[in-house]
Amino acid sequence: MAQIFSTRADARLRLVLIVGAALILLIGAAAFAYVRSGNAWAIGRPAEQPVPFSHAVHAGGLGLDCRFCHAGVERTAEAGMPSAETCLGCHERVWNVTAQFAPLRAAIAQGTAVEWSSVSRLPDHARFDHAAHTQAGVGCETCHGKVEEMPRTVKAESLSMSFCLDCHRDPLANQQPAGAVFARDAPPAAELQAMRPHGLQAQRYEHYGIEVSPLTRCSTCHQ
Amino acid sequence: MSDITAPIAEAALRPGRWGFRLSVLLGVAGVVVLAISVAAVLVAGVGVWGNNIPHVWGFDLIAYAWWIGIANAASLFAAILVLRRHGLRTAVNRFAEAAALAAILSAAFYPILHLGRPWLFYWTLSYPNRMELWPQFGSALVWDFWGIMSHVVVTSLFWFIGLIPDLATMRDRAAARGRIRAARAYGLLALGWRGSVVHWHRHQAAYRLVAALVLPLLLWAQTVVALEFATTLVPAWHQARLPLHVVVTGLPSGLGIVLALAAVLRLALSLERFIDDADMDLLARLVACAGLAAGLAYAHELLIGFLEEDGTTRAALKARVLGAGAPAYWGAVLLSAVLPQILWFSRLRCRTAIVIPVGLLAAAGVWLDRWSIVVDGLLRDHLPSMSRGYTPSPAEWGLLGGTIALFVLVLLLFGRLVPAVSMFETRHEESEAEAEEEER
Amino acid sequence: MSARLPPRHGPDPAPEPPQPAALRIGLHNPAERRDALKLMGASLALAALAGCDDPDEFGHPLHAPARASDAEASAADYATVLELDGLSRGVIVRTRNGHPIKVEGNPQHPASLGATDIFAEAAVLSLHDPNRSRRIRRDGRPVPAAMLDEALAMTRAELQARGGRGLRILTGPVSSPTLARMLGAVLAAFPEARWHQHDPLADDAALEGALRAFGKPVVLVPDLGLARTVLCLGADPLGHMPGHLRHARDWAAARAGGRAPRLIAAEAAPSLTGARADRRIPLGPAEAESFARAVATMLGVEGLAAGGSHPAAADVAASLREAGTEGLVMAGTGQDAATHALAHAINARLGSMARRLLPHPLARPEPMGASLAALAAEMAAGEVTHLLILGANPAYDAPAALGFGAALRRVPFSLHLGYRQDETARLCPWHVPLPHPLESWGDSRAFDGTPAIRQPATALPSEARGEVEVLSALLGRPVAAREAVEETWRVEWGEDDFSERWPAALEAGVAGEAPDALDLPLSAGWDRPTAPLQGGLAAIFSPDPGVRGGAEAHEAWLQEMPRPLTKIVWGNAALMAPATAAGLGLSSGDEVELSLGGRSILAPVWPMPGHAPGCVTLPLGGGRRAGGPVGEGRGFDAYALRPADGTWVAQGLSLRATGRKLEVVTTDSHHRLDPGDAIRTVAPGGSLPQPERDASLYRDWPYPGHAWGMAIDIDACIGCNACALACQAENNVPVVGPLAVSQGREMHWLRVDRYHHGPEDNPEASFQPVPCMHCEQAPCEPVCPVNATLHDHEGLNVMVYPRCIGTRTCSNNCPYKVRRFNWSDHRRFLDTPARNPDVSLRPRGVMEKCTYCIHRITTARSTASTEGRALRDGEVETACQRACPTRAITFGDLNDPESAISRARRDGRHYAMLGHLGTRPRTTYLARIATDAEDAP
Amino acid sequence: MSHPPPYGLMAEFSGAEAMTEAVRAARAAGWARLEAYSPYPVPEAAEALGVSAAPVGYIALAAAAVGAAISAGAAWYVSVHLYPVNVGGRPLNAWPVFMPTTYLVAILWACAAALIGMLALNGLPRLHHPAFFARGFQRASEDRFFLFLSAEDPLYDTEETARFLRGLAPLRVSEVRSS
Repeated sequence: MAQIFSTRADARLRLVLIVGAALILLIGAAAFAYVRSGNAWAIGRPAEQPVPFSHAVHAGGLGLDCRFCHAGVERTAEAGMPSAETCLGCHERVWNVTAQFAPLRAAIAQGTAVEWSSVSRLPDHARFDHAAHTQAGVGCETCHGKVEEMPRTVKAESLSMSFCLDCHRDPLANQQPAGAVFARDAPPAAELQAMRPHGLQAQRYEHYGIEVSPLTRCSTCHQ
Repeated sequence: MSDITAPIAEAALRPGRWGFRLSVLLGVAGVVVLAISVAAVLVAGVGVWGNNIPHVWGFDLIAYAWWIGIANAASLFAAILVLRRHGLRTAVNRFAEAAALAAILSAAFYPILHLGRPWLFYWTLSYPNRMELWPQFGSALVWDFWGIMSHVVVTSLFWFIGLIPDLATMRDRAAARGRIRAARAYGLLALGWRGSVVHWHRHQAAYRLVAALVLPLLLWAQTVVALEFATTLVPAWHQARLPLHVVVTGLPSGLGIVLALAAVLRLALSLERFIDDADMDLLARLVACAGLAAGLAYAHELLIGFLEEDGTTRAALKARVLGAGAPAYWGAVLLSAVLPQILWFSRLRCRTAIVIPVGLLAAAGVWLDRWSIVVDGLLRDHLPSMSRGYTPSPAEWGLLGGTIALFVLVLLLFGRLVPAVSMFETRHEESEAEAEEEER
Repeated sequence: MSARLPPRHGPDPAPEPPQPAALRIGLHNPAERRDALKLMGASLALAALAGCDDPDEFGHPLHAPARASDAEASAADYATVLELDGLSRGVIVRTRNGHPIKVEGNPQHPASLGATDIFAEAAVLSLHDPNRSRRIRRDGRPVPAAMLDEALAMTRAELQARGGRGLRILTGPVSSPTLARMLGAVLAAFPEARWHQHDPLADDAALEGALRAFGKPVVLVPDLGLARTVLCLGADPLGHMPGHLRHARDWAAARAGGRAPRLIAAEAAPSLTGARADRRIPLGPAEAESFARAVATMLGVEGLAAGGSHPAAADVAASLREAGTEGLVMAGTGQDAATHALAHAINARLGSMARRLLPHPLARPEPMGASLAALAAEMAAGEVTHLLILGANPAYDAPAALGFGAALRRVPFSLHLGYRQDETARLCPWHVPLPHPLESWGDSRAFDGTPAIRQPATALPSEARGEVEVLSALLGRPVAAREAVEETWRVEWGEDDFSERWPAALEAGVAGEAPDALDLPLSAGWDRPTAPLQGGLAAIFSPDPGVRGGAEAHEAWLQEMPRPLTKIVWGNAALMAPATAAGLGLSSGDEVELSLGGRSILAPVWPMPGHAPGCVTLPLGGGRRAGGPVGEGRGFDAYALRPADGTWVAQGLSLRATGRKLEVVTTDSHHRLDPGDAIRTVAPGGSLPQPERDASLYRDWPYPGHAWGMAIDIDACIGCNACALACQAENNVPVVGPLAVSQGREMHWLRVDRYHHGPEDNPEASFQPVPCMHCEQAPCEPVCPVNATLHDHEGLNVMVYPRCIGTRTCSNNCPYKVRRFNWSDHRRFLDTPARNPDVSLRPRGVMEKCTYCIHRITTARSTASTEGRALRDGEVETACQRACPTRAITFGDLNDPESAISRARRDGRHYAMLGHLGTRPRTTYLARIATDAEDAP
Repeated sequence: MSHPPPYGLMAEFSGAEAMTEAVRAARAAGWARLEAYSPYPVPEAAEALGVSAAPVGYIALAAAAVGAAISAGAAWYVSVHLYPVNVGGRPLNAWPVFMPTTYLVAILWACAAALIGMLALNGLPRLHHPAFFARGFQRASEDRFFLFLSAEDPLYDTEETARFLRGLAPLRVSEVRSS
């Protein structure tokens, strides 16, 4: 009887099987890697802004305090945006480049709002309270990165659920002493460990011998 | 002796006749309907169905439980035959397995389509994600996800293992008649089987092992479906006996379908010799037995239910059995438990014209039973204020009809492309028969 | 824009923009900088609260206000008033970014005491209604405002020539001092002009009765807190009677205080009062007067015509006599003048202290039916050349018999000022958009005459004009509403008081005291019996509990809110006693042709347990023909049958079955009389057996911090639906429409179950609000495959929408069936400025349910932590709790033994619904207190 | 006869008994490298060849154990340690509810292992095999039985072996080329 398959058929078959298996593994690995990459979360991607504002100049160069413009950050859920008046309050006098500030003047003229583009916005179903976090000693930098070095403001962290959870599961690791919350260059971790004044006492409790922290409950961040 | 298995292989290799082509055409038409219904629910959402609160489940879960029942009874049957090395296995276990497989394919539509957001079904899997969230292993739906998955895989394995040697036969026949492409195709699937006695030995071990594993799997798969209901607080569902009830009342559907199929195959592929009257006779009596078992299940339900001291539960059962739910309930009893009893009469059970409708009606009866559980089970809940009716929409009918068409189509192709009857088992049996004769 | 508006706490001085000096110091000197920041912070605190956009959109807008002062408008509360039949209830309007998002009761206002009704809650929806009128129109086409001013100027010139002859002004009921002042000015300027009022829901018989009894147009204001026995002759103090919120509160407070007034309701169609009455007497209109007369006779009222009898009269009279000065009789809409007079006479005889006689709160009380009829006659006679219709819609809600529409066509110049392009607008050459009450300045009086200023909570659409603006324009002295109102009160208070009383009035939402009660003797010859009605069935016209007279018919929230007793939505039906229906061989949903006075309409039949036999109740407000898709064609238009004089009862209704069926959409498909053990009842002073915490296989989860719980007092619940609608407004709950409701897909997170117990001809009714039970051992949670619903650390059963894949198995396993599923995508309809930005919108295919207003808990918590203190009991108020007129809902922390909720749980009447299932609900109930044996109907 | 080195000799039989006898004889003659082919399982022959199918079972058992361990372990780890949540007040380590999936996964793995193990032990898939060179071998999947003596066996000698095989009364003895 004649062979139906050539001698090489088996080799080919094995090759196909191995490659197929490898491919499946590879796709899985790629997906796993991608969702953890910055691209998937638009990290470092600047957004179109009505006014070419540079944090590097204002926060970095001039050394303005974050709270100067984002004044709600210690008291309210929203950090707050500076009003057009606030901007022009200075720029009427310094660096008065009319062309750039047209949107601000228009806003004041029509009493409308200036629409900045948020680069670190959370989804509708997640709630973030700036006041709660600053009071708990979480520095701006923890989530927003080194803003004072950004000529164009960009997203610094994924702000994915796991990003939040990492911190909520072990708050102490990211808490800074009261003074350092708005500090530009937070002291090294070692010092922090020593001088931490108010680590958030996430009252953890035992259940069946397992430690559970309220900070990881759904309703803490979702509503 | 070479002509034993010829007709079987011929059935597969012979060019299709017009009857076959027509039925395939009908099957395809039905599958188009299925595609439309699926598209409808994916695009417009489950809102296109007739569901509401409290009837959050309707045709979807009815059909699901029903198909699973058919699949289970069919492969349960096949597995037992293999394990018992029963003579009947040569005749029917191959297409019993195939029927089971087709039924599961049809069933597999529902658990995903009935979701509010079907594209997220994979969230029931535990895989690392950026939400760091995991499935909830206490949910019967997670069990069910694994249940349906294992069910598909294991049944196909069971079917494939049994198929390997016959694929080899097909390969060699195709080669013999110079159809090299077909030979290659079959050869690839036969994995180079060459019938080594040693291979046979291990093959049989694996085959019987899988068959043995199929039994507990099936029982559990059906049980899990039942648990989706039994683990709720709905009075009519919250019962320890529900899994048993669902498994037992499922039997007539699967066996009924197998019976009807056997009859059809005999006619269509002229395999009288391999599915002989004795086989049909045995099969018919099995269906009658299944009907009897279902009957007992119903009797048990009524007995337990009306002895039940919890008023709510009793009221719920009353509504199902005597109230608005009576038509479905008694329809189920009549079709799946009472009707099959006529198969005890040998004169009736050897008549194809009787056997086919009885088998199919038994299956229809089981569908009614599922309706009675899923829909009429909500006739009486703990609070009266939320009781509502449920009317299935065209989209749901389309889905049901579509899956039935899919079932038929798969079986048609099966009958066309692979040996409908296990050839090596047949040879084996024939040889044993000869051996016995020689001894006499 | 919205910065113009003074917020509730008085206008703050607008903070100055940053001064460079302050900055320069600030940049170098930390101490100075902090001051600078404080200055800034005050103004920037609440900036950028925008947040109703697509969640996952990158570069999502982040609104920065133009002026620092705009920031404060981004979240402010305003105290103002909303009117019902010209009488106001005080409300507090919560705004976000200049948009009102929620209306709540004003605790300082006598007609609210902090509670709201469904109509006040729905004001937010009507404000944002896309179908409202926004343009000035001439013959239906938009025209520039200048053309209107021109037209008005010409009209003025023309009218001045002939002293205003031919000028007629038609308004709704006017209680506003300012509007009254303006009308006075117009009438003075045009002596020949006339002012008419029209209100389809006005009770002319009550006015007539008061005039007969006292010769003065007074109103009877009950004080249910002081009464021991109250006889309501068709009066509905807990339902739609003016001041109902106040009366409900008084009643509930007295009941809770253990001195429950014995409520006797003698009425034809069951009302909310009837539902909660200790004794209810089904009383057809034919026997009403005779019953009242019998009671009066037995109490020995002087100057009484003979006659009158009723089996129940003796018992009722005895009860009233025993109550003495604490007895009270009230007659309501549907009763004739004689019965009202009788009620006054009986009160006089008893010397009732439980009622006050107050001067009528309306600026010019008059029988409105007659007033409108007179106008129609003049119009038909062609005597009217100019007609201004200010905020009324007679083309729809005048009795068809009046032929108002036809008459209106004969008026050369007619101008309609209205909120919508309604039926009247279509018949008037001129249409001017009326501002929404939440947009415009005004003033008003409450049911007891308490005045209040109406201040806007949001910006005014450019072309809208208030009544005052139009009238002043007609006078040629155009004045803005705000100035007119200020002028009125400057005169009222005097120049020097004004400066401090004005802001105080805005802050408090109340502008003065109620007038003192009058002590009036019964005038002679007060009793003029009416000829007894006979022949055929009696038709009783009644305000629909959902859409009242039809003015509210365009608010989807109201249309879809199940009517308290019938549970009908998106329409109405002819209500009659089951016996009557059976006698006519009719069952619910049968279409009948109702004929009266030669006119007829088609309507579905709805047998209503407890309805008096021999009469048919026809709810008004259905069958709108214009004004928007929401209200048009919902149910039948009962005005078509109403007699020309606009009375509430008409004899001689004939009824013919057409053999067809009309679908009546209702959420009550079970028709069960028996509530099972969902509703528990205890004898007065009695208590329920309190089961000890049921055994569980599992160790309890600890809830160390707060443990939120809710208790609902069924004994206090009057089924008014305010909680359900407040919940809908607060939580962005969608409206699904009649089809979806008939499919059983309504979305209300909080439903009010209505149970009838007792005989069908006169059953007792109880209401049970059912929100999520937040079970500690929630059955819904273990069945979810993806952990989309689970418990948080404070014991809330939370639903995580983004995680839900929509298996719906949780709803299967919820014995209370409080979970709702998004069968279709409602977000695009909800994503308006009216939505509550604190509550996320739910996509298609996910479950949703009551959250205990978790966003309110969170807000309160962060406020407390910012202020560095613990949460106070009562600091977190759920929307339903806040709205409830009878304070039936208690919410709080179970871990605090002194909290209101803990006290409620210790009450003997406390029980858990379906507690035997071992779900350990956090929402529990207080049993209803049984009526005394002899009171049992 | 053929130039490539022979793979061995193939004897064709018409019945299972004859083939079984032949196998026994060959074993008795001390043949170690031999194979038998049949269209259906012939346990006696397998016995004669002295093979055991037990390994298939062991493989399946081991797979089941591993699968179960992974499933149960994963369920326990994610719900107790990775993200412990309060689900309806139930305990975190609610092991009984982890069992259903464990059970299913065990069966799944066992079945898969049974097939894969069987194929592995049989050295399948092997599409090209010298045996297919044997004359009339396609009937091995139909109705003929074959005994094969490998050229690699020390006892092999073309003439001798052919004679030995003919002694076993086959239908035909043919040489099988190796390529």
